[in-house]
Amino acid sequence: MAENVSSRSTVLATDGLTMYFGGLKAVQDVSVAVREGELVGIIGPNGAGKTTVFNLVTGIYKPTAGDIKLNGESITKLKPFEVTQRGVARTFQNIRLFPELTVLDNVRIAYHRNVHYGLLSAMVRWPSFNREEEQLTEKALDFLDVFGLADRHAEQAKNLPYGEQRRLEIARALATQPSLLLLDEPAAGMNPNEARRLMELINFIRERFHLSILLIEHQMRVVMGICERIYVMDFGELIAQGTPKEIQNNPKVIEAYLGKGVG
Amino acid sequence: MLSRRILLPAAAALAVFVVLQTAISAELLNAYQITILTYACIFVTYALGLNVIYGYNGQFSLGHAAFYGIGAYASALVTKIVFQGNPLSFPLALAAGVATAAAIGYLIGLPILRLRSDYLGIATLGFGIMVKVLFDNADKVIPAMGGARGLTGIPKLTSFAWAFFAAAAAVILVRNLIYSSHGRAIVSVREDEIAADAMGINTTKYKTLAFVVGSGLAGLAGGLYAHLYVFLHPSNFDFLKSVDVLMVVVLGGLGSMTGTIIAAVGWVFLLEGLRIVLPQEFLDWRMVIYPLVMIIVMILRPRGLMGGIELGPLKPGKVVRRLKAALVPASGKEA
Amino acid sequence: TTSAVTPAAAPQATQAPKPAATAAPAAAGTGPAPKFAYKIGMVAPLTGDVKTFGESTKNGIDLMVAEANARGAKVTVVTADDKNDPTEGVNAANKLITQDGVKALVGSVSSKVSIPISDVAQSNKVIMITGTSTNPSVTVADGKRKDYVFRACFIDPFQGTVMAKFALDNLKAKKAAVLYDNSNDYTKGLAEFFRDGFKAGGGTINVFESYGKDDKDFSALLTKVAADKPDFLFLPDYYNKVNLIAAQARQVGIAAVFGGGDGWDSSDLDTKATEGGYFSNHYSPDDQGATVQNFVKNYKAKYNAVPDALAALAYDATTLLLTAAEKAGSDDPTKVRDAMAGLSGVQTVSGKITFDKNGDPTKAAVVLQIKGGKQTYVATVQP
Amino acid sequence: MDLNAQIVYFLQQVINGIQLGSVYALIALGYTMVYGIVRLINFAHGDVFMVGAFAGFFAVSVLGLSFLPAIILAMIVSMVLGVTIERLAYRPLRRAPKIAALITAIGVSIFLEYFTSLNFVFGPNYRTFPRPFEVTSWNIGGVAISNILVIILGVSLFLVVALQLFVTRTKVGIAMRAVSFDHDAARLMGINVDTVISITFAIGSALAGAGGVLFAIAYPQVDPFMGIMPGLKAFVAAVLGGIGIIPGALLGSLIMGQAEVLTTGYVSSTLRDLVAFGILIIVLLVRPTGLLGKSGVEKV
Amino acid sequence: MLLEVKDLQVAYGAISAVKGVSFGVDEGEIVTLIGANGAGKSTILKTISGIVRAKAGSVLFAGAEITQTAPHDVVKMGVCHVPEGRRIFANLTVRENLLMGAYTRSDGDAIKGNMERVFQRFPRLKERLSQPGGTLSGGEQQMLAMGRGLMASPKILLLDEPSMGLAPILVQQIFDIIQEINQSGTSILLVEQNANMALSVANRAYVLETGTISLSGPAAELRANAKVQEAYLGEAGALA
Ligand SMILES: Nc1ncnc2c1ncn2[C@@H]1O[C@H](COP(=O)(O)OP(=O)(O)OP(=O)(O)O)[C@@H](O)[C@H]1O
Ligand SMILES: Nc1ncnc2c1ncn2[C@@H]1O[C@H](COP(=O)(O)OP(=O)(O)OP(=O)(O)O)[C@@H](O)[C@H]1O
Ligand SMILES: [Mg+2]
Ligand SMILES: [Mg+2]
Repeated sequence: MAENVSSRSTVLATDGLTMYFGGLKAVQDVSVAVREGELVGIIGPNGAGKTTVFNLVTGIYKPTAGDIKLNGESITKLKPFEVTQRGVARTFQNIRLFPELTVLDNVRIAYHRNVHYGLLSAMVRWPSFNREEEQLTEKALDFLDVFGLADRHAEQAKNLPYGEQRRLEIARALATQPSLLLLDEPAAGMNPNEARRLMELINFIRERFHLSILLIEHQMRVVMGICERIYVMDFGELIAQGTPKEIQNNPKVIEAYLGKGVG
Repeated sequence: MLSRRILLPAAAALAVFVVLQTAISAELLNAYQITILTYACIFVTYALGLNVIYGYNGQFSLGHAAFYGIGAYASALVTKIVFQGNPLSFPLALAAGVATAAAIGYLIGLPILRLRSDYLGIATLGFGIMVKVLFDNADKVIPAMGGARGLTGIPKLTSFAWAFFAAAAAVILVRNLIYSSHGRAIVSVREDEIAADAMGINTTKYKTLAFVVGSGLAGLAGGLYAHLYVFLHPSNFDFLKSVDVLMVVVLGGLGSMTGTIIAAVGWVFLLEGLRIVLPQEFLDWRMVIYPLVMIIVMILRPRGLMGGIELGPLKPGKVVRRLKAALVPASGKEA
Repeated sequence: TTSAVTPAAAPQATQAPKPAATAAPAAAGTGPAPKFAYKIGMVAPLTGDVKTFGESTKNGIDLMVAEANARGAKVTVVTADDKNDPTEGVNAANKLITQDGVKALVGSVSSKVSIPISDVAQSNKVIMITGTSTNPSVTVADGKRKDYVFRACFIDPFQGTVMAKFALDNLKAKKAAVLYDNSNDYTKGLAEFFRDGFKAGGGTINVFESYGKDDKDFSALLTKVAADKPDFLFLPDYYNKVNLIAAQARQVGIAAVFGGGDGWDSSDLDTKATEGGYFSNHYSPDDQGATVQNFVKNYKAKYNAVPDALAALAYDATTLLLTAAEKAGSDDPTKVRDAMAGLSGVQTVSGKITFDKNGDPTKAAVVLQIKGGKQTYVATVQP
Repeated sequence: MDLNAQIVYFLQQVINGIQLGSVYALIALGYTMVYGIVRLINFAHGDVFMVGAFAGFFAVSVLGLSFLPAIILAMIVSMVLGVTIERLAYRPLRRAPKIAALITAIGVSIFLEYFTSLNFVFGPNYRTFPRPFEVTSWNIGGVAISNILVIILGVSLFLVVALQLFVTRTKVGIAMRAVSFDHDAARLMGINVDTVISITFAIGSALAGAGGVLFAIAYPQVDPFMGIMPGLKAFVAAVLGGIGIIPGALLGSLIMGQAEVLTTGYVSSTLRDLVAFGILIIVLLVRPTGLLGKSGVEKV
Repeated sequence: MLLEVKDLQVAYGAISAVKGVSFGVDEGEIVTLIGANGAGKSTILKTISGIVRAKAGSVLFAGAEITQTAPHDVVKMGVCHVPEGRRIFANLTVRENLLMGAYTRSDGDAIKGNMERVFQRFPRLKERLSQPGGTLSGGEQQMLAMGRGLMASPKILLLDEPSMGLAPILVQQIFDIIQEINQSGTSILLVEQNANMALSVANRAYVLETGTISLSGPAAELRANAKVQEAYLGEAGALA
């Protein structure tokens, strides 16, 4: 898998990313890169700043310093929706679905930026509206199919069991048609068996949709199992990076994060 | 597909209209009853506007009456001053009401929709009170607006048919909007603004859009109101009127068009019904009984009468899947 | 309720404009009594923050109807509440006319309600007479006379001008200040006509300021007034507001003479704070004339309260209506309208009334002074 | 006006503003307290305030009580009323969306206004409030400062400090804030949520009662609709300062008071509300959670 | 039995989440409940602590019926529930959160002592004493939730997925702490997705499948059970 990663073009690159909350250094001089088609992990102790990096990349927080480039273009100053429109999608550590809406609508909303019909043709139901609406519904159902959720399309999102909510969130993120997908602890709350199936799914969609993926995860089975490269953060700073093997044997990482039992 | 979507609701609405209009033409209904029915239709339009803003978009507004008032005054001035009471100008007057209210909704919405929940409510409340003060003193700038004396001499142009078709048009337009991608974008903001943003929805744009649509509907209702009651007074657009419409929308069920229609009509009928039913010596109990009814309804149906439920043509369309093509990437870019 | 205005006992009785006429017979004495079934509607704010005005109005109407019926009339009253809201007012009027089939409307209190009601009455060709709505637009709108609509009170221009003249001529005031309710056309109207009259007569007005209907704190305004040191402070609002303003004005040391309009007329006026002040009114309770004395006596007997201006004017409005109906001999609104327009010199509590071409009464105003806690007659001003 | 007179005039207006602001603060504190804990814009608060003022009215005029017993009686009456309202109209909606309780609050507000204005209750009349003590004022270099101002400002300041300490330092106070955030989690801590909410309403309503009496002493008139406007203005003041934040209620109220008074004093009273609400909107645009509100970047 | 659940049935409206479950926790025991997402584990804990009401069946604590007891009274009896998803008070500081954990206690010294012990276990919390709970990272919040639960010195601790979202080093710590707490005399009912770890610290275990118990027994035994291994432990060697 990892043979000529370095020759692929860089999708995401952060440069000296820094974020302070008041006096608290949440992220300090973090530079990470994700190349095309790569699956990169970020690990680190709780509070290390991993989620904050995601929030910075997606424009939810504005960095105190540093720059974020997507395919070579700076996206540091963009609003979150603009970042998404450039092809970055994400899931949230605490699942954030549209709880009262149906599973289908959750996905259709994500597909919104592909819609061409205007407001007026929606209001008067122009023929082009119906055509497009049918198409986008098909597409949305396709995404749900991938995640085995098509049968539940009419269910309210909040009524799904936890695991399905996680899957729906990923499906929804994919529906924005990203080139880069950020997953924040997708396996949290899953048992090892479920986590393994999730891993397979992630690998599958990466190939299927030609994605680059940046993944935060605490379950080492998942991280070590599917990531090509891993960044390790602690106290807001990068303390190590490398292949899973390298990381597992890095004493700094073992001390700060993995503990003696894993490895 | 197309025909069913448009014709079904249209036919239903038409049927209701024909029955009522026949009763009116046959003089089975007296002027009072006709006024009440007309007012109920106007209130539907008015409340529907707030439902778009609050019910669907989740933006708490306590100043909806301001837009009702802006629409009312704008359209009244157009008929009275620009067209000197010419009845043919009525559609233009209504359009002016809609346009003015929507434009002001845009201008005010752009900055204040950044605020969240109750803070937004208070800001819109403040806006509403400012508009009322402006109405009170408008005669200093435009004498015809009458200020606290009120604006008189508006021709009576609003008939039941006008109000009904305006309400029906409003319902259909809102329905079509909500069940479209733009509508879903509006609703996603209510559900979770951060998630909506992360889905590439320009939340500012859709909040503004909902606010403009809602204000425009209030403006339409205001124009109809002005030409039904033929007299405008600033006190008709004060804070308490914003509260009235908020109550109606919540009692009907946020995000339910059916609920808004039922609650708006029910609210008008309840207040007027009490006027008829109560014995002469208990007339002042009307305003005592009415809030009690509201409280009881709310306690019995905390999500409103129709919370989250739609009936008939207002229901979302069924999802029919034609080809079962699993695992097909949706984007065109893989080709 | 401390300052009982007891006209009968008023020591200044000698100043009364008219000497006591023949002693009035009991309740059932003279007065209109149409001898046919006459169904009239009353629109008044029976709920809301001016409910108390609505009740006075209702009392005035009910008293007149009871007296007429005691004389053999067959008048029935259907009441409807307008909450002091134009929309509610129209609905109430519509209901009375088309649902209950009344032939005439009495009411409402505020012009903002009476104006839209007058349009309903006019378009349904039903008589309407309001006791207290002083805005010119009630009877004439945009130059068009609503010929079914009448009123029993004088209109804003008259009263405001009366007080301006009075302040200039009788009090020799040079500088006046005016505070009024910005959202109430009654007080706004009085204030503006006072200002215009006062300035036209050579006076100066530096402070012409408004407040909101629900304000309780007037210190900022009054500090402004105090700094201006006017001779006369015109407060053309209802007694409840005047009580608050006058008391606070004295507190900040404003020495000006206070003045106001008929809104002051109430037994609830704070006579301590307004002591020495003048206000224009429709009648003087000192008036020893039978009509006034009978009205005050009967009102007190029935409601155990002293009538205020609202009650008196509602009573008068009903008197005028029933007089016209009796003259017309029919409840037909058109006939009553013609009879009404032809009325002349009808003796009412607020004076002898003749309608002008606009359906507004021409009658004299009186100026009263609060003196020693009582209302005292000062002058009569002819229109 | 010469310069000296202008300075006196300015100071007098500032004093007027402080008095108006302190009055708003009395109401705003109860408002912000209830909002801070229950997240409910308790629209009936202004009406509880009105009932408190009436209780004071009857205490003084019928029972002949003096200031202190009257205000205590008013506080007890309001407290009972507030807790009853919570019990009957808000508690059944504990698990419902917040807006449902807001609507019943509006319903309760309308009910209290119209019910109390029935003739056999308080009646619709505007009644003159018999002051239990005389208003006197001290003249300091031409600027008048009344004892009412001193009392109201004193009470407001005292309440701000007392409430702030209560909410941040006492177990019940912290529990209130815990409840405001998550009922179920609070229950799991052993907190009786219903009791805590009742206490919140009891305190908030008692404050309204005290505010009602002080208000009626300052502006000696009571009527069933007297609570609407002060209630609304006070709530706006609380938002201006940062709703739920106790010192913010005082700060917001004082700003509102000055804005209204200085606009009246130097521009025109007509523009008073325009300026006051204009300031509100501008402040919110700059600081979307009020002056002292935490500018909360949401943790995602 | 310290805690006994008999024939418990719980439903959310029409959805039945727990369909007749019986089990118990003895004094001094660690008992774990494992099962897939949506099996009803959290629901059982919520029913014990009283924030969800049972449809049928009963819950006994120290012999007393607590099925209908209000949550705050259940806490007073010595049952402490650390809920899933942390549920810390975002608007309260770390310190205030901990104080709320000790709400039912009034002994100031004991509260102080408990707080010190919490800081020993979670030094990170001490660093952030006056930071609002809402701004803590996910893992910090989990620590706070645990610490808060310990503040009440409960007789039994109900832990709902305490290791969720924690760094591996912390997961180890958490389980160490769980054992430590247990050794100092507190019984523990542990709900976990991390079945490996849960089974390694527990005395006994129950496997929950869509609202019913499908397997139960000593933890070591279940750990060796092939079915459990396949369904809940994942294949061995997935790391490689
Ligand atoms: N909005 C905020 N305000 C204040 N502090 C914040 C905010 N967001 C994050 N922090 C702080 O920044 C630090 C990093 O938080 P972050 O959520 O990025 O951690 P993380 O690495 O994702 O941890 P975990 O694995 O536990 O989720 C934490 O100490 C957190 O308290
Ligand atoms: N408040 C609720 N309303 C409706 N259904 C609910 C509610 N809470 C839980 N459920 C449903 O009850 C069932 C059991 O849920 P529960 O949370 O107890 O599962 P769990 O075993 O704890 O799962 P997880 O591992 O995901 O935490 C699920 O099907 C869930 O969807
Ligand atoms: Mg995180
Ligand atoms: Mg669970």
